[in-house]
This record gives sequence, structure tokens and C-alpha cells, in this order.
Amino acid sequence: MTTVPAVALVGISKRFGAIVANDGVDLVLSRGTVHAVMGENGAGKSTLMSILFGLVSPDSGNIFVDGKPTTFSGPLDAISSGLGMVHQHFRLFESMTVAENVVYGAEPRRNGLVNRKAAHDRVRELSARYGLDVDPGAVVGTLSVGTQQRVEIFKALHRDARILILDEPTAVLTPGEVTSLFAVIRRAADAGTTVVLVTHKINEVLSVSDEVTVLRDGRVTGRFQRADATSAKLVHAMTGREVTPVANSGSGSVGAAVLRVNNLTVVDHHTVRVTDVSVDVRAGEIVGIAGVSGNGQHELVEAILGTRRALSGTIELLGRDIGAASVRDRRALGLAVIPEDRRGEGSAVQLSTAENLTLGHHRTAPVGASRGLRRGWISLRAERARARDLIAEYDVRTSGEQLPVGSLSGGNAQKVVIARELSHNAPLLIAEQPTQGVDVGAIEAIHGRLLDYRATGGAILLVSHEITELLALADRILVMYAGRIFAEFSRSEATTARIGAAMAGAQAETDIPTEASRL
Amino acid sequence: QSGDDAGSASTDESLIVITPTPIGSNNFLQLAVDGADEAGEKYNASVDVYESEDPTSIQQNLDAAIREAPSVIIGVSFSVLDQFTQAAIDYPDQQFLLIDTSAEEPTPNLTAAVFKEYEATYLTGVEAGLLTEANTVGVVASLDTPFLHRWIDPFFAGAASVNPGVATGVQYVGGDNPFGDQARAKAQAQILVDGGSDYIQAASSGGNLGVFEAATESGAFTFGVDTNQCLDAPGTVVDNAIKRVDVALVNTVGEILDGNAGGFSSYGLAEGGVSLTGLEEGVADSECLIAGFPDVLEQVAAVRDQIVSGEITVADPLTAG
Amino acid sequence: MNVFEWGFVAAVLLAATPILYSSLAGALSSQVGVFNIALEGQMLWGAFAAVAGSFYTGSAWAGVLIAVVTTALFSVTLAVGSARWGADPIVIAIGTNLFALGITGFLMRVLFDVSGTFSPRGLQGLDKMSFLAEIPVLGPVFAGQTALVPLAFVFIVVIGLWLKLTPSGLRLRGVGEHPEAASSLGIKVASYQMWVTIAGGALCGIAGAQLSLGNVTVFTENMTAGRGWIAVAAVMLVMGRPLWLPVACLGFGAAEALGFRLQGIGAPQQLTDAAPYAITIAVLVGMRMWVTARNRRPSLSAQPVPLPSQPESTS
Amino acid sequence: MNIEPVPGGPGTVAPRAPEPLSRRSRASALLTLAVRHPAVVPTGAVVLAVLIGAAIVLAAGLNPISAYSAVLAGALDLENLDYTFSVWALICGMALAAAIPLRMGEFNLGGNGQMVLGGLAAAFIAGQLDLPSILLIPLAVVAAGVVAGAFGAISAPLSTRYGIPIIISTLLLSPVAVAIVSYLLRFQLGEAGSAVAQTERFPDSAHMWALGSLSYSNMGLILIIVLMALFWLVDSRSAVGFELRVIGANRRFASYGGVRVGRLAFGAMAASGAVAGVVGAIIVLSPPYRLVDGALLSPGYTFAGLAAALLAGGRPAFVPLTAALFTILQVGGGGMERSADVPRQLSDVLQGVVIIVLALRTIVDSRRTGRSATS
Ligand SMILES: Nc1ncnc2c1ncn2[C@@H]1O[C@H](COP(=O)(O)OP(=O)(O)OP(=O)(O)O)[C@@H](O)[C@H]1O
Ligand SMILES: Nc1ncnc2c1ncn2[C@@H]1O[C@H](COP(=O)(O)OP(=O)(O)OP(=O)(O)O)[C@@H](O)[C@H]1O
Ligand SMILES: [Mg+2]
Ligand SMILES: [Mg+2]
Repeated sequence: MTTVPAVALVGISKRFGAIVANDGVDLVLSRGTVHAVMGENGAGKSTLMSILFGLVSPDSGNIFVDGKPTTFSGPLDAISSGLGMVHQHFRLFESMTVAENVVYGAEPRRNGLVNRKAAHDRVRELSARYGLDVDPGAVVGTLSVGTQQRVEIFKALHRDARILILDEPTAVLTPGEVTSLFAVIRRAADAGTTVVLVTHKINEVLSVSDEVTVLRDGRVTGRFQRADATSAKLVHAMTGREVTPVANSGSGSVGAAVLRVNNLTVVDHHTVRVTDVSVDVRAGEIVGIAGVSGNGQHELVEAILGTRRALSGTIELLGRDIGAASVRDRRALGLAVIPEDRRGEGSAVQLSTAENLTLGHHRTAPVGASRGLRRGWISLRAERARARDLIAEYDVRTSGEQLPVGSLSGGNAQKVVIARELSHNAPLLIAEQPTQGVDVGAIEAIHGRLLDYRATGGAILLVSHEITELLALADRILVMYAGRIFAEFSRSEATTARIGAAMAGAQAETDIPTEASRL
Repeated sequence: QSGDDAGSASTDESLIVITPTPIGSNNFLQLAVDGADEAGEKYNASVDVYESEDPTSIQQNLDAAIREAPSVIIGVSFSVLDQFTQAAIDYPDQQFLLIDTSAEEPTPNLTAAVFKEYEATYLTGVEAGLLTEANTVGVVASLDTPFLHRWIDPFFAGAASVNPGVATGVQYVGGDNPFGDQARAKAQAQILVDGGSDYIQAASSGGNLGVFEAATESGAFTFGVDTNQCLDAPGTVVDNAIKRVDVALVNTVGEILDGNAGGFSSYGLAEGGVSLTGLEEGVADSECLIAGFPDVLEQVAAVRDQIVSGEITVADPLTAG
Repeated sequence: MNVFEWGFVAAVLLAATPILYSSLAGALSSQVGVFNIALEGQMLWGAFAAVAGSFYTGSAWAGVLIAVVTTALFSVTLAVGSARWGADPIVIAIGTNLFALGITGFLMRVLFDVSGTFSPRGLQGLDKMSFLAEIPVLGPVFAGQTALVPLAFVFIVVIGLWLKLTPSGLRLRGVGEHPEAASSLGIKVASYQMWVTIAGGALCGIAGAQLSLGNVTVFTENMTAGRGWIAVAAVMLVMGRPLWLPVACLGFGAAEALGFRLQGIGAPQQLTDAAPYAITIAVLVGMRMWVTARNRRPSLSAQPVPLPSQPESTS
Repeated sequence: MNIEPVPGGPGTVAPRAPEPLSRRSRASALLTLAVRHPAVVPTGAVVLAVLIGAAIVLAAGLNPISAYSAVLAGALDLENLDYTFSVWALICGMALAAAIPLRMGEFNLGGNGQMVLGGLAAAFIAGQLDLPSILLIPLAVVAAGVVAGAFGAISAPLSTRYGIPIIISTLLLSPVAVAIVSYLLRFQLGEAGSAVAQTERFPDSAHMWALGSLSYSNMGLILIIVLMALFWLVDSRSAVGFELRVIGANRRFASYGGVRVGRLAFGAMAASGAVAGVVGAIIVLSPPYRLVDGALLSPGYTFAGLAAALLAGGRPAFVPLTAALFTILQVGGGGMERSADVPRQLSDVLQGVVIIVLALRTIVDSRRTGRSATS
């Protein structure tokens, strides 16, 4: 090819203290292509994208846009050079309308005021061009996650971004939404936009990307065209080894009910979030809850955990009614939870990894003591020792247990949460999106652990929008839609198509033919 | 602000004044300090002022003063009474002077000078009672403390003595800065005016300026305290209940230095320790409105004489209540 | 005593105006995510600067101008410290308040050689709008006030509209709601925070000037006497909606003026002292109780995500 | 089953060993190490603040050296030490009252109200009960702690239930308490015939035990030191202390993890109020052995304590030191005015400057620790 690449990153290096996040990375993005960036947790993907978007300045290396060397001193430079970024954690103003969010920072004006009409027209025009349907006047906080992501993409397109960066864009989408997102991506690429896609999902890479760059430990370990990329090659480039998917073999003895939720209804901010939901989870069983986020799964989990009050209904744990119990009592009785919102709920970013691992274990041995003279006191030495053990056991990539969790990469922070909750060995584990942002190798390891948990008689309520994950692990799958249990599938009945349709609210009686199947 | 005369060659005597709170906008404390400065000048004494924050720092300032061993340690106001009484017992060789308060069981080295402000306020009340056309008078005071009632109750009593049935109103400034919140004092004076008062006694220390402003703006009249405040708002202030702290201080310090320590002197109308600007010399140049009412002054002078002669006794709100 | 009369309204307005300006500063800061509790200190400085300015120039409006400019400068530490350098605004503000209290008293003694109160002869206060005296309603309410009093309301409306309608207002709101989102769109969050805080300083300068040259014509040590803290409470009360500030501030003014009037019928001074604070906390609690109660119950209009039309969506 | 570590294949990058340091960079490393010592930044800030203060004094045409030596002499002369220590105890106490909620990220601005309520409770016990010292004094102190603690605790449910920030509710409740105490002193509990609102002098049995022949410092000092030590122990070694810190770092994380946030906040605010109340009790049980309206507030212990706590970042080990700093400024401020003729207000100026400069130290902190500011 003789054409100048849209963007070329050459020899990019970035260190954070002792950690080398990027080490001489080259990344070439050809115009009008979809380019996937893959890698294990902590491989340096986010760092690289941050450098590309001007959020972080590299220690060394050069950025060329349209062949011209460029330095970005901030995102504004990047934006004016034609870059747009959709962050994994959306950066939207929830109290503002779609139109306001889209034009924010680049407003159409009239007489010095924001031209509302022009802004709305712009959103409608983008909607039409990319075949999406978004109401410009809707308040963003009330929209579904999928629609919010469209707003994010519109933000970039409104600024005529020629290079669009998407960091793990599919993590929170239904299969249907993923399909529609990919359609948009293709359309954009065909129209000349260059798309960079950071992802952990190999099937996505294979289905939508033209080129792939793989990172490991801050270095490029593989470059592929779509034609010669295979799942095995990609995994090997990422991890340096083979990864065998683990799956629920279906066997195993199921015991008594550990969790019994009856007719639960939860209301928040005027809105019924959970409507009359009943779920049982028995010992030695993994019950999956599928659903697009925002359909009440999270509120259901909160109600079981006790951080949210139910309006009506009962919750029994190990035969005891826990409806009025505190979170602490519920946890003491035998409940562990891997929460969906890792940063907001599952960890405290300023606290050290050791302290994050200690919460919930600080009143029991070895860190604390549940009885005797040491009751209520903490041993700092035991805290450190336990933290080191868990870090090693769960392969958390960090240079020390005293570092704040906020300095870990997304996937490694997730491992800290998983280590803390699994080490409770509680009779009931609720796992919400346990593998979000976690790399392929780690996903399999975590899946293996969950299956072990089940094998030793643990009960697991697995909330996920990852259909493949549910199919691999769950004994039964319930689909939540609009706050209700909308459908239930046994292992043998469950297919991606059926679940996907139910997640979208379709009462699928007949199988929808689809090419996607279990990984 | 200390008045040690750096220029003069040697000062044989020394005075230390201890205030109970920072002087700030509390013009009574300022007056005491001015009086001490005057005494210092007269007796060629150095003057130091120690401002306290609270009872403990009063004690600490007192200790520091005792270490300096000045000729006289002067304590101002009731708030220092406890500490001074004890110190006078503990240090029999040190001379102490209490201004505006006196000990129940004084030692020979503890002299006291108290003022009968209430006698002067009674007279401003008489003036107000004679002058009021609305038959309503009021007071704006810093705080509702027993001591400050010396500017409230006698004022109303004086007004009622010449104008039975006169209506009264009182406003206390309070808040975070009771001795210096002119904005509140002004708003409160305005409330008194709105309520019908046309003559208002200002007893809100630094806040008095606010009272004067309100009166100026709404055509009412006021009385000042302690010094000639007519100068602060000419055309609005009728008269002042003045307190000759300087006179008292100079006199008592002189007595102590002469070796006549002990006991207490009380400065009322009879002793010339309190008075009205209108009853002093130089009324004409005082800018006080009362100068324009010789007949009122005449009556007030008569009442003053009756008080001096004991014909009328003005109740001290402190001991009465 | 008749409680509702125009004089009462005037008194409430007078008490409310300095609080209104400073709470506007606080509300703007909170819009950009800076919790500004330095209002007390900034207002105090403004009051001092206004009097000093009027004293030296002989013109009250020059005093106001000097107060505005110097208080804006005075707020630079808070602005730069919290926005640019990421220091804790609460800590800086506490330092600022103490500093303002000290430096105004100190300068009064050093510059004017007085302690406590500074009101030299001939100090120019702001003119009252006495030309309004003949007009009904406006007359009794505004004739005794300075132009800064009605101007406060103009400010509120203009700023409210600006926030709502202009690009910079939109950006400003976004900065407070989600700073990362704003900065990822190239908005210089720190600059917005900094300039808004400095503008807040200027508003506090007006607040102080109104207090020392408008409400009265004098400066006293600790003259603000807690008004800046009331402004902070007002900001809390309106929960980020500047257009409601007049309601909150007039509420405080009314609580205070009512307290004074109650003294007239024998209520103790301590009641007046406590009333504005007690009423605020009661209103806050009441508001929150109402909000929580509303959120807990499903209202009639509350609809869950609508259920789909049943079978035809299968393709 | 373990998650396997990545084998060291050809593509992997071994974690780099730190490069050997040249002598120069070793020196600079030593320097960084020295600069990173936790005591360095506060000390530097104090030095800077002192310089700024000197500039102000100089600009005012006064002599900074004599001003500062007067400050030091006023606070640290042998004969003043007794007094200085007694003030230190009170500032330390109020710093403790501020530091406890600071650990969970909350500000207690209501120390004034809590302190006067404590003083009131102690005064009531001391004035009404006829008991021997050994019972009366502890009872008065405990009553102060209970009453002020209960008052302080009100802010916890206001925050956890009604979402009113503690900084606001404490700020608003405080003047109400002050007004109530003032009212009671004026009309119910006040001594008749006294010129200011104050209680009667307490009987000898209610006089806080003296420490030897010292006239200012008494058992109150020991009590505060014990409370400080207790705070240090609980903060660093106890489950509750850990939970408080977790709340401070991320409240949602805490409640998800089973920390009873409401209860803990209640406990922390109660403890904070109680300590402030105990300070009030110590003040009224010391000379002049009465509760005088306004006298507890005028020295400004609450804000000095708050400033000291902020300066120490709430860390128990630093609180006594920062409290000492503010004590010197406050006590020495009086000495400065007495002997150097520098206006007393300079002491407030200096305190303000120290706080501001120290707040700005986060610049240095954040440059050091990268993306996350740890405390
Ligand atoms: N600001 C920072 N300070 C310290 N370390 C950092 C910082 N940012 C990233 N790192 C470290 O750099 C390495 C690369 O992180 P990065 O976030 O780029 O990984 P990633 O590939 O995005 O991982 P994930 O898949 O988990 O999101 C990690 O070890 C991370 O801990
Ligand atoms: N608290 C923080 N302060 C500053 N920078 C942060 C913070 N948290 C994350 N970052 C930076 O932002 C980068 C991108 O963040 P992003 O939200 O994409 O998380 P991530 O590392 O990709 O994790 P994940 O995608 O698994 O949630 C991180 O790699 C890190 O460098
Ligand atoms: Mg990442
Ligand atoms: Mg990520």
C-alpha cells in the first residue's frame, strides 16, 4: 500500500514508576479500516490509547497523523486532529439531553447562544446516517446503556472524527446491540473513518476487524490481517500459551436451597426496578441471570446484599429470613458478592491493595479475630501476608500490596475483587459480570474457580450479559427484562439465540437462526 | 495600642491594663485604655495593655503582669473580678485596681472604682421622655446581659418619670459579633422606628454607628454612650450618657500612687464620674441636638440635682434584678 | 406589630442582599465542582477593601470596584490551589477565613491606627435610590436601598440564563457534573473551575461592599459575623439551582427580621440568634424527607420499562 | 486451581531491574528520600508560612524578628509553659474532635456547640450535686461527654438518612446549641446579681485536680493525652478504625463490604462530640470554676483544633504536633502583642497562612505518588 496511514505510533514507551506500560510500541492504522488492539490485563492497551488521544504523554516515541509528526498536549489537540474516543466507562452528562451531550464543547451557535434546533437537527442527521434511532431531547440518564453508547459515538462523529477509538465497547451490550454497533462501525469505516477497537473478545475481533495488533507486557507480540488471524494464534500472541475453555460439564449433585427470593419488588426514584421476582439457588448449582444491564439485575443483587431495601417480598438465606438484616449480618451468615461496579462499589481506589483485600475479612482470622481478646483488633502483619498470598494466587500483576488499587490496570483490579470475595468461601456467591475487562486467560481461570466453587457445594448466582459465559457456566438461566423474570431456560434449552432474543424482550417461541454459537 | 512614652527619659511608674476580651469595637474597653493612657501621661508612667480572650487567658495575662511588677495592675470589668480578688490575696505587695466592678471582701491592696452609668442613662431617659412626640422610646443593646440592662431599664424609668405611659421597645443585637455588628444594629433600630419609637438609646458598642445611620435615614433621634458620639452623626444624636473613665482612672491611680490604696470609690452623677454631654461645658460645640433645647436641659439638670441630693434614687438593674 | 408591611420587605431585602451575592458565588463554584466555604473570609475582605477604597478615593463606587478587584485577587489562592493544584478547597477555605479575619484587623491597626471599628468622618457610603421614593411599592421597598440590591436579582437572572442558554454556560455545567467527561471533550476543566472561583471572589467583593458601604457605612472587625456561612447553607439548600437562591436568601433575611420583630414582643435574643440556623436545618430535613419519601413509593406515573408488544417482534 | 503466571516466553518482557545509580543520582535519590519524609512537607510549609508572615510584618513597618521572638517567648518561656500546655491540651482535644470524623472524610464544624453543651452538662453536675471530688469530677466529665456526644451524633443520621452533609449540619446546629446554653445561663442557671451571664462558682470538690503545683495544667491534660493515645490505637489497630478509613475512601464500597456505615458514622460523630464536650468540661472545671457565657468560644479553640487536625491529615500521630504549632501561634500571639507591639491579629494571619500553605502541599504529594493521592 502506498497510501499514508491515517495514524502511526512509532516506538511509543511509557513507564509508571517501575512499571513499563508501553515499551517501544508501533501501531499503524490504515485509513478506512477497523483495527483491533488486544492483550492481557495490564498489557498496556489503555495506556496506548490514552497516549493516542493525548490524555497521557509518552516518555518517548512519535505520533504521525496523516504522515505528519504531531504532539498532543491534551485531548483537545487530538480532537482537532480528527480523533474521537469512546471510553469504556461512559463520559456522559446524565442530567443533560442527548443533543446537549453530543454538541458539548463544539456547539452550533446563533447570536452567541447555543442553537438548540441545530443541535437537535444534527443528532437526527447522525441518527439517520448511521441507521440508529436516538431522541435528541431525551435526558441521557434515563437511557439504556446501549443508547448511551450511541450518544458517545455521536459525540465523536459530531466532531467529524476520522479516527474513532473504542475501548471495550461491547462489554455492556446485548448481542443485538453488538450487531447494530458493528454495523455502525462498518458503515463508518466504509465511509473512510479509521476505527480502533480495544477488546478482549476474540469472536468480535474476527467478525469486525480488518487488522489486529496484540500487546503483551507493553510490547507488540503480534500483527495480523483478518485473513490470517485465528483464535488460537491470537490467544498465543496474547498469552504465550494455549488456553482451553472450561465449561460446566452439567454433572454434580444439587443440594438444598441456599437462597430463596420470593416475589421481590424494588422501587427506586419513582420507578419499579424489580417486579415480583422469585429465584432459588441451591447448593452446588450455578443459576445464571441474563439481561441487558438496567433491567433490574443490579437492583435485585443489591436487595439480596442488603444495600437496598425491597418494597415487598422475602429473601431467605440458608433458611433464614434476611429481609431486615444488615449487610454485615447477611455476609456473616454466608454471602459473598462480586459487584458490577468495580470502581464505585467493589473497591476503594486510594486504598492499598492489601486494604482492599482486607475489607470483610478484618473481623476474622488471620487479619482480625472473631472471638477472644483480639476481637475487634487487626494485625497489620497478617494483613500484609494474606494480601501477598492472594496476589500470588490470583496472579494480580502489581509491584506491591501497598500500592493503591487505583494504579492497577482494569483487569487486575477486577482480580483483586474476585480474590477478596472468593476467599470468603461463603455458601452463596453472587457474581455480577465477574469477568468484565478481564483477559482471555484470566477469564478461563476465573471460570474454573467458579466451577470449583460449585463442585464443593457452593451456590452461585451469576449475573452476566455475556451469553457465552452463562452458557459455559450456568445450570439454569433466567432472563431479566423490564424488572421481571422474563424467561427461564434449562441448560439443555439454552442457546445464544433464545437468550439473546429474551434479553431484548422478545418472547421467542421459535429459534432464531444465528451464526454465533458457543465459544 | 500602648502609650508608653518612648521619648521621655525615665518612667518611674508603670501601669498594666488587663481587658477581659479583645478591645475590638467595644468602646467601653477602649475608654478604659484611653483613661489609662491619660493617667500614664499625668504620672509619667508607662502603660501596657494586655487583651485577654477568655477567663484562662485573663489569668495568664494577670500572671504575666504580676511578673512585671508594675505600680498598678488595672483590671477592667466584672469579668476579671474572680482573678483579681484571688491575686490581691496572693500578692499583698502588688497594687490592683478594678474598674467597673468591686470585690465583696476587698484586701487593702485592691482598689475599686465603679460607675453608676444607670444614673446617666436615667437622665437620657428623662430627655427622651420629654422630647418624644410619638410617646415611644427604644433601646438597641448588644446583648441581653444583666450588666447591659444598666442602659435599658433606667432609660425607660427616666422616660416614664416625665412621661407616664410612654411605650418602650428593646432590641438585642446578639449574633456572632454582638459588639460590632452595625448592619444588625441598624436593622434593629429601624424596627424600633417602624414600631413608633422616635428616640432611641444606642447601647450596642460598635453597633451604635448602625443605630445612628438608621435614625438619620428615618428621621429619628438617638442617644450615645460613654463619649460624645454626637460627633459621629451630627444632627441625629441628642445627647450621650458619658462615663468619665478617664477621670476615675486618673484619680484612683493617683490615690494609689499616693499611698491611699484600698476601698472603692463609686462614680455617679454626684462624683462627676458619669454625666451627660448636655450637662457639661461646651455643649454648644458638642454637635449634640440637646444644645437646642435649653428648657429640656434645665429640667434634666434639676433631676440630676435631685439624684445627687438623694431625693431620687435610680435603681441599679444589677442589684435590683 | 404588623409583620407584613413594606418596611419589613425592605428590611428582609437588606439583610438578604450580601448573602445573595456571596451565595451566588458559592452556587457557581458548586456548579463547577468546587465546594467553596471561603465565602465568609472573602466577604469580610470585600467589606474591608470597599471601606478602605472609599476612604482613599473618596468615592463609594470606586470602593466597590476596589472591593471587586481585590477580592477576586484574594480568591486566587483558592482558585488556583484547588483547581490547578488539586488541593482540598475546604482546607484552603478554612485557612482563607482565618487569614481574612486576621489581615483585616491587622491592616486596620496598621493603616488606620484604629482597632475594632473604622468609620472616619466623611466616609462615602453608596447612594440610596431615593429618587424612587414617590413610586408606590417600589418606593418604600427600594428607596432606602443601594442600586446593588436590585442588581443582585439581575445578576441571578442573567447568570441563570447564561448557564442555560450559552455555550460557555453549558460547558460550565458539564464541568461540575462530570469533569472527566468535559476534559475528554477538550474542555479545560481546571480553567473553568479557576475562573468561576475567581468570579465568585468578585461577587463576594460586591457582597462585602454592600455590607460595609450599603447596609451601613463602616468597617468593623469580623463584620460579616457568620453571613458567609449562611450563604454556604443557602447553596446547600438550593442544591445547585441558582435560580432558587433568592428564595433561600430571602428566607434567611425573613427569619432574621422576624426574629428581631419577635424580640419586640418579648422573645429572647437567643431565639433570634438561633432562628435562621434552626429554620435552615428544619427546611433541609423536611426537603430531604419529602424527596426520600417520594422516591421510596412508586408513584402513579412511575412506569417500569415498558413491556414489549408480544409475539410480532420475532422475525 | 491457580491462574497460571505467564511463562517467560521469548515475547515477554522481564520486569526491568532498576538501573544502577550513578553517584549523582544516588545523591539525588537520597535527597528525594529526605524530601519524601512525612515530616518534611509540613515543616517546609511552616517555614514558608513564617516567611510570608515576616513579609507582612515587614511591610507593615514592624520588626519581624522581634515579633517572632516575642511569639516564641510568649509561648515557650519557662514561666509560660504551664499555661501553654494547658492551652495545648484544649486545642489537642478539639483537634481530636475534628480528626475522628476526618478519618471518614467528614468535617465537624460544630465543635463550638458541642463544647458549650459539654460545659453546660459539667457545670450542671458540678453546681447541683454535693458529692466528693472523686465522684463528682468523673461524673461531670462523663455527663459532658454524653450530652455533647448525643448532640454531635445528631449529624450522623442527618447525613446517612437525609443526605445533609455533616459539614453543613454541624455548622448549622452549633449556633443553636450555643444559643440554648446562653439562654439557660441568662435565665435559668445564671448567678443572680452577676453582671454577665455565668453560673455560680463551683464548690472546691468540683475543681479539676491539679498537677502538682502547676496552676494551669491539670488532670485535664492527662485526660486529653489518654484520649489521644486511645484514638491512635483505635485508628491504626482496630477493626473500627479500619472501617472508618474505608468509609472515608469510598462510602459505597464500605457499605457493600458490610461496614455498618450509619452506625459507625453515628459512633464517630458521637465520639467527636463527646471529646469536644470533655474539652468544655475541662474548661469549666478549671479556674475560674464556672461556666461563663461566651467564654468557651472566644479563644477559638474549635477552629484552631480543626486546623490542627487538617494539618495532620487526621493522622493521630501528627495531631499533637500540629496542635502544638497552633498553640504556640495562639499563646505566643498574646505575648507578641504584650511585648513587641505587633497587633494580635497577626497571629490569625499566621495561622491562616500556615493552613493555606499546607493545603497546597498536596501539589508536592500528588507529584510524588502519581495518579492517586494517598493519605
Ligand atoms: N497512571 C498509572 N500509574 C501507575 N501505573 C499505571 C498507570 N496507568 C497504568 N499503569 C500500569 O500500566 C500497566 C498497563 O496498564 P493499562 O491500563 O494500559 O493496561 P490494559 O492493557 O488497559 O489492561 P486491562 O485489560 O486490564 O484494561 C498496568 O500494569 C498498570 O498497572
Ligand atoms: N483514578 C484514576 N486516576 C487517574 N487515571 C486513572 C484512574 N483510573 C484509571 N485511570 C487511567 O485511565 C486509563 C483508562 O481507564 P479505563 O476506564 O479504560 O480503565 P481500564 O484500565 O481500561 O479498566 P477496565 O477497562 O478494565 O475497566 C487507565 O488505564 C488508567 O491509566
Ligand atoms: Mg485497560
Ligand atoms: Mg479496559
